Amino acid sequence: MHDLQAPLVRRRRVAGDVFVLGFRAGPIAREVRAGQFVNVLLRPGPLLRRPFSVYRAEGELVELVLRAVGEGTGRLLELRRGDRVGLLGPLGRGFALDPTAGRVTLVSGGLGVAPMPMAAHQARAMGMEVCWVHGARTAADLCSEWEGDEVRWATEDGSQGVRGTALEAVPEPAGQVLACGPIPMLAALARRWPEAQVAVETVMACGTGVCLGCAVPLTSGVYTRACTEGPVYRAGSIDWERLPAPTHRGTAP
Amino acid sequence: MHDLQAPLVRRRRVAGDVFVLGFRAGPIAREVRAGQFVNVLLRPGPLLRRPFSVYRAEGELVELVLRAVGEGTGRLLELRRGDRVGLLGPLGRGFALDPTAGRVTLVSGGLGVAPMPMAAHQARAMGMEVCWVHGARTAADLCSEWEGDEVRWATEDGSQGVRGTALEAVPEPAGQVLACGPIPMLAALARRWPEAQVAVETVMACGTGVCLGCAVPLTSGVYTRACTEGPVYRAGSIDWERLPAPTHRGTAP
Amino acid sequence: MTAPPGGDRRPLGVVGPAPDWGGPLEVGGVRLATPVMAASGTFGFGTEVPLCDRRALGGMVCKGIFLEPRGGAPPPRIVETPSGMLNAIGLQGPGVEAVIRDYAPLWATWPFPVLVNLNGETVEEYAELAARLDGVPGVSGLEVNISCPNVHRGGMLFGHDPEPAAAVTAAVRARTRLPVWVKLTPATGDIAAVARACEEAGADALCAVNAFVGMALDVRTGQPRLGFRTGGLSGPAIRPLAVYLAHRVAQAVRIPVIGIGGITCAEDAMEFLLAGCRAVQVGTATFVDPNAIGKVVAGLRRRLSPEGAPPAPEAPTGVGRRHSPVRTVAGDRVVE
Amino acid sequence: MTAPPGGDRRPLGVVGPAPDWGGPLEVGGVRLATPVMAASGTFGFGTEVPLCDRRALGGMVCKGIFLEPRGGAPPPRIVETPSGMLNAIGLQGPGVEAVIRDYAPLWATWPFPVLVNLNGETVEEYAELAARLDGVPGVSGLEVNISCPNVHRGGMLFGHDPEPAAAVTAAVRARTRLPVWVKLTPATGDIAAVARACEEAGADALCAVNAFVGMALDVRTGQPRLGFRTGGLSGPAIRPLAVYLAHRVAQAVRIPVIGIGGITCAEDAMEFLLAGCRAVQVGTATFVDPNAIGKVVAGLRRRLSPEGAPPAPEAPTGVGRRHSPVRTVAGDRVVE
Ligand SMILES: Cc1cc2nc3c(=O)[nH]c(=O)nc-3n(C[C@H](O)[C@H](O)[C@H](O)COP(=O)(O)OP(=O)(O)OC[C@H]3O[C@@H](n4cnc5c(N)ncnc54)[C@H](O)[C@@H]3O)c2cc1C
Ligand SMILES: Cc1cc2nc3c(=O)[nH]c(=O)nc-3n(C[C@H](O)[C@H](O)[C@H](O)COP(=O)(O)OP(=O)(O)OC[C@H]3O[C@@H](n4cnc5c(N)ncnc54)[C@H](O)[C@@H]3O)c2cc1C
Ligand SMILES: Cc1cc2nc3c(=O)[nH]c(=O)nc-3n(C[C@H](O)[C@H](O)[C@H](O)COP(=O)(O)O)c2cc1C
Ligand SMILES: Cc1cc2nc3c(=O)[nH]c(=O)nc-3n(C[C@H](O)[C@H](O)[C@H](O)COP(=O)(O)O)c2cc1C
Ligand code: FES
Ligand code: FES
Repeated sequence: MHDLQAPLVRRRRVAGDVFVLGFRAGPIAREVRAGQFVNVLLRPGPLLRRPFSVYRAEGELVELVLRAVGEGTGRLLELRRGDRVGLLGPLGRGFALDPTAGRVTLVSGGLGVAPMPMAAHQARAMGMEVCWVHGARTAADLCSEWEGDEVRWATEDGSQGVRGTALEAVPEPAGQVLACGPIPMLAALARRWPEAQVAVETVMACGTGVCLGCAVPLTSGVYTRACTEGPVYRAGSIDWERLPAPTHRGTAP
Repeated sequence: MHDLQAPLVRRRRVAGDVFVLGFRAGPIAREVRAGQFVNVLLRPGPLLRRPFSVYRAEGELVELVLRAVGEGTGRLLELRRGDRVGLLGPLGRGFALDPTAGRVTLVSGGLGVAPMPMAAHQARAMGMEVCWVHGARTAADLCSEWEGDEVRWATEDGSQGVRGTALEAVPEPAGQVLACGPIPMLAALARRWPEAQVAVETVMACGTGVCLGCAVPLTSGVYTRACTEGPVYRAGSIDWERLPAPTHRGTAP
Repeated sequence: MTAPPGGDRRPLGVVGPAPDWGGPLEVGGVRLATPVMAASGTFGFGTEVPLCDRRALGGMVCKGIFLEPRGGAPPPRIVETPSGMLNAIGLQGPGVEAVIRDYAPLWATWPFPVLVNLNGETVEEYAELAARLDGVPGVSGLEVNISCPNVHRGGMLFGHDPEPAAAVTAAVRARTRLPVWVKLTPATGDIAAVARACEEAGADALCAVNAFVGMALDVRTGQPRLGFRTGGLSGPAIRPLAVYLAHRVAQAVRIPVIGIGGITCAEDAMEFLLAGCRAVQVGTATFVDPNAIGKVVAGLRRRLSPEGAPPAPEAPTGVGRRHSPVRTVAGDRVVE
Repeated sequence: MTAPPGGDRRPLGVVGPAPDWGGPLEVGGVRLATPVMAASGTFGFGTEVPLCDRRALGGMVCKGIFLEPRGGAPPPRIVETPSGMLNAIGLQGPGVEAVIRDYAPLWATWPFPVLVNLNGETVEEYAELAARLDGVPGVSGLEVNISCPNVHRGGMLFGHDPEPAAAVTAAVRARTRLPVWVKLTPATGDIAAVARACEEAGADALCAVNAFVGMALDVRTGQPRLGFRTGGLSGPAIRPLAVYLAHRVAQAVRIPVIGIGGITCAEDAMEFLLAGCRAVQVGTATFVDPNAIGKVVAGLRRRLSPEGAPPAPEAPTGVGRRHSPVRTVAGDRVVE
């Protein structure tokens, strides 16, 4: 784990209002695995850090993908090249790829794309065949970047690919399933593929296992920490009824 | 009075760590008089606005002069061209020039230079002869810009001009005396020239006369509001013993 | 053992639906143009605040006054703190006679109601103030301040416990026909009990809350940074505490509650309204943005108007109609 | 009428001189390596916080425990607020047996003392916990939490009034030879009276303060944003309130006071020390910067070291030697 002051070095748009930010943070870039995250400190900015999955790690660069939904994300998208943020990471337990499965299907809804490029990359490096199924509200919201041997799209309005959620576009046999996206999508996915690995979001304070703020309820009745035991879980292990979606209090809808 | 979003358009250094920032704020630039101030809102930034004298007003530009002493001033000096701040002003009652005096002496200690260029400019426009006496700790801290018919310097270490405070460098007869600077200097000046006009600093919340936070104790026993009845006072009217210097809680010494 | 703060530890009742806001509303005997008022001490006597959209003002509470003029506390009077400020003004101001002579006639011509914030060192002083203001044109109501942290005698002393709070309320009630609002202090072990006592003593509405007592030290001198040593903390920092206390009060009484504390934008105001308040007051935010109230009201209009309101989510309690705002409009957050 | 919060309205006594800090210090029966400790609930059981300079740690208070393991409160458990956060963790944790078995042996090998934060629903539960921990190697003291805002029974209930606070303290005192510290809640009408009661009941030190009760509502659903509905407010937002309360307590008792609330940098810590505290605890800041304590201590060292200290300004009370820090070192402010 590292706590670095990382300068913004690049930025590009990958969907309507979704941007990728690349920060120079070599030690994190070299260690991070798919599904892990960093906790970002903004100064001036809100009190707490903001957690983000690592989208890509290339050489010295750690890339994040986001849209502005509140104060922290808004400030991140206002950064200019050279501006520094605090990056604490890599944090959490990422995806555990199973090369014996031969094939992996990545299922992402909306900003759930975040951990997928690294997952695709790692899976292919292990010799797995990668199919990426990505869903969004409409064509303009689909991420323009993808990786893998095959990609499928789904849009709620049918403007590109299958009409519906990413779930409905998953080809069978799916092989190993890794997923990230809105909680209702993940809960539905858990019913169909309880063995899938899902990356979930909870509000976090520390990101390092100390505060117990990031409780994820399991069907076994206990809470675990999304930042430490998670954010990746076996889909069937989560008590989805009791896992609230994080709420925003920013200026975005 | 105007409340504007004003972009930073220029910036220059005028002494060791002292900078002049120029913001585009035409309506304020056109109205402001020497000794008046603006209350500056920084977002993101601290809750309250920060008061600053107007250093110069040229065309559409309002210039402020400052050094970083805490969070607000620190952030102001980090602004880049095009960044906007909220400017509320012009506020307060400025200097009242008396052209019948014929001659005006501007006495400034340290950042007390702030209201002087406008005062010099106005006095000369009224046909007065202007002598500016400026003191600082050492030569490097003296403001490199001055205006008027005559300038005299004073430094505590004698590195430039008279050794001592600006007070010790004032030539007699001084004519009308306008002063701005540290409270001890102004208190001493009040003993010598009770009729002098001095611009004082107090902590402020609103800057517009509502909160009563900027109390300046007068010898008559009442408090007045620095933001409304001040910040310019007759030197002899202030109860200097009971006027505390604003304290900082920033990161600067 | 008195009751615990906020009453008992049973889970709080569900929060209320947001109010219907179609036009002027009647709150505690006062007709407000909008549910957003200016808080005492942050709007002077109504003549000072520049650039404020006065059509947005639901009403105004003037700076706290005593019977006699007061000089106030020694400077420094203001210290900024993280997302907040400490103030110790010490209720500087003209006495009641000057208010009646200089301001009330003006107020009588204004389109929004003005309440006078009453302060005293004894119950009798409050009562006397009430009597003097009774029937004065321009005065639409009284806000009894039993919660000022910045005076040595009286003030907050009356607000800590139910009995003295009720005594002040009853004494004021007995001497005026004007609506009587009582402004509560957070500095009590049981704000619900104080609230109930004021209600029983005849208050028409309760205002929750005044500033919280705090202190800041100058580490260079080792001395307090305020001339009065301690001060009242206000601003966004206290909002979560104020929402909780206002909600406790709203649950404890039947009379309307006016929520106060750290409101800077429509979303902040909505929290108090959903917590059970009928109206809110904006204080510190006005120092930062003279038109803070204008912006809060504009934001509320967008939220509470039929077009702004989303398909109402299911109201878990089913109490009344629910205006759940969904469109959070960027740009109406003025400070923080 | 109970005494007003913070005792009476007489002006506060002058604040104290900053402590001499040459080396390890003895506070309430515990030998601290530095005056800066980790606050309960913000440092887990001492094994979780990465990247923290452990040589800086004066000591640590572990997460609050009960006799039995507890599941904690339903999510969401955290809400950010202006310069603060609300938490409602609900004292999730292993019971005392697991602590004795899994952590105490580790603690025994550490260079800094560990105190256990005790919680109970009845006086007897606190006493039983104390008895179980008495003599356990690795446990250097007990911090009796009569101030947790996030449990339905017990917790803060005991902290509101002098009598129950004293009862818990006396019961714990009777069952252990370990140093007993009592952690006070701000949610009381008279913190000085509670403090005195705990001192008389045998406390070795007092910790002031725990989090303040607050609430935040989701304006989209109209419901509380925390699963427990209310939570404890911590972080820089509460610092001015905590400094005031810690100062009140320090004035009321002779035993040492440990200041807690919103500390993020050396200057913040100095405020509590000057207010009369012998040591401080850092909580929320550790979430933001895992090495917050390391930075606070580094800053204090610069301030309190002979080279860092300025010519001492005149001490108005003349009580003891005065270390008035003047050099405010840029860069040691970690959060806000
Ligand atoms: C492990 C993890 C990985 C994430 N990866 C990504 C990513 O790759 N891309 C992306 O855009 N977002 C990601 N998020 C969500 C992201 O953290 C939030 O969008 C962000 O914190 C919002 O901050 P804000 O200040 O803009 O919003 P505000 O609403 O102002 O934030 C207020 C508070 O709520 C918290 N919060 C709000 N929304 C969320 C959320 N969805 N999840 C967690 N906390 C939230 C904030 O952290 C903050 O504490 C991830 C969250 C987690 C937990
Ligand atoms: C009428 C007036 C005119 C001023 N003109 C100038 C000027 O031209 N150039 C300049 O450099 N400074 C000027 N000042 C002082 C300037 O306002 C402060 O330096 C500034 O507010 C410090 O903010 P900060 O966040 O950097 O410091 P911090 O110490 O972090 O500020 C904390 C709080 O203290 C207040 N404060 C701190 N120092 C002062 C001070 N000296 N006066 C008033 N409030 C203070 C801040 O406004 C804020 O509320 C003027 C002050 C007043 C009242
Ligand atoms: C400078 C200042 C002066 C105040 N004066 C009064 C007063 O005279 N009477 C009163 O009842 N409240 C007074 N208050 C308290 C406010 O009315 C309000 O209750 C408090 O500031 C919390 O609201 P806010 O966070 O929106 O400011 C004052 C507050 C401030 C900041
Ligand atoms: C997430 C969290 C958990 C906490 N858990 C405990 C606890 O178990 N026992 C306790 O006495 N205090 C607990 N506290 C309170 C802190 O120890 C501290 O008193 C409070 O947070 C104020 O300090 P701060 O502002 O530095 O955080 C907790 C605080 C937080 C933020
Ligand atoms: S975020 Fe603190 S324990 Fe997970
Ligand atoms: S700063 Fe508010 S009255 Fe002067």
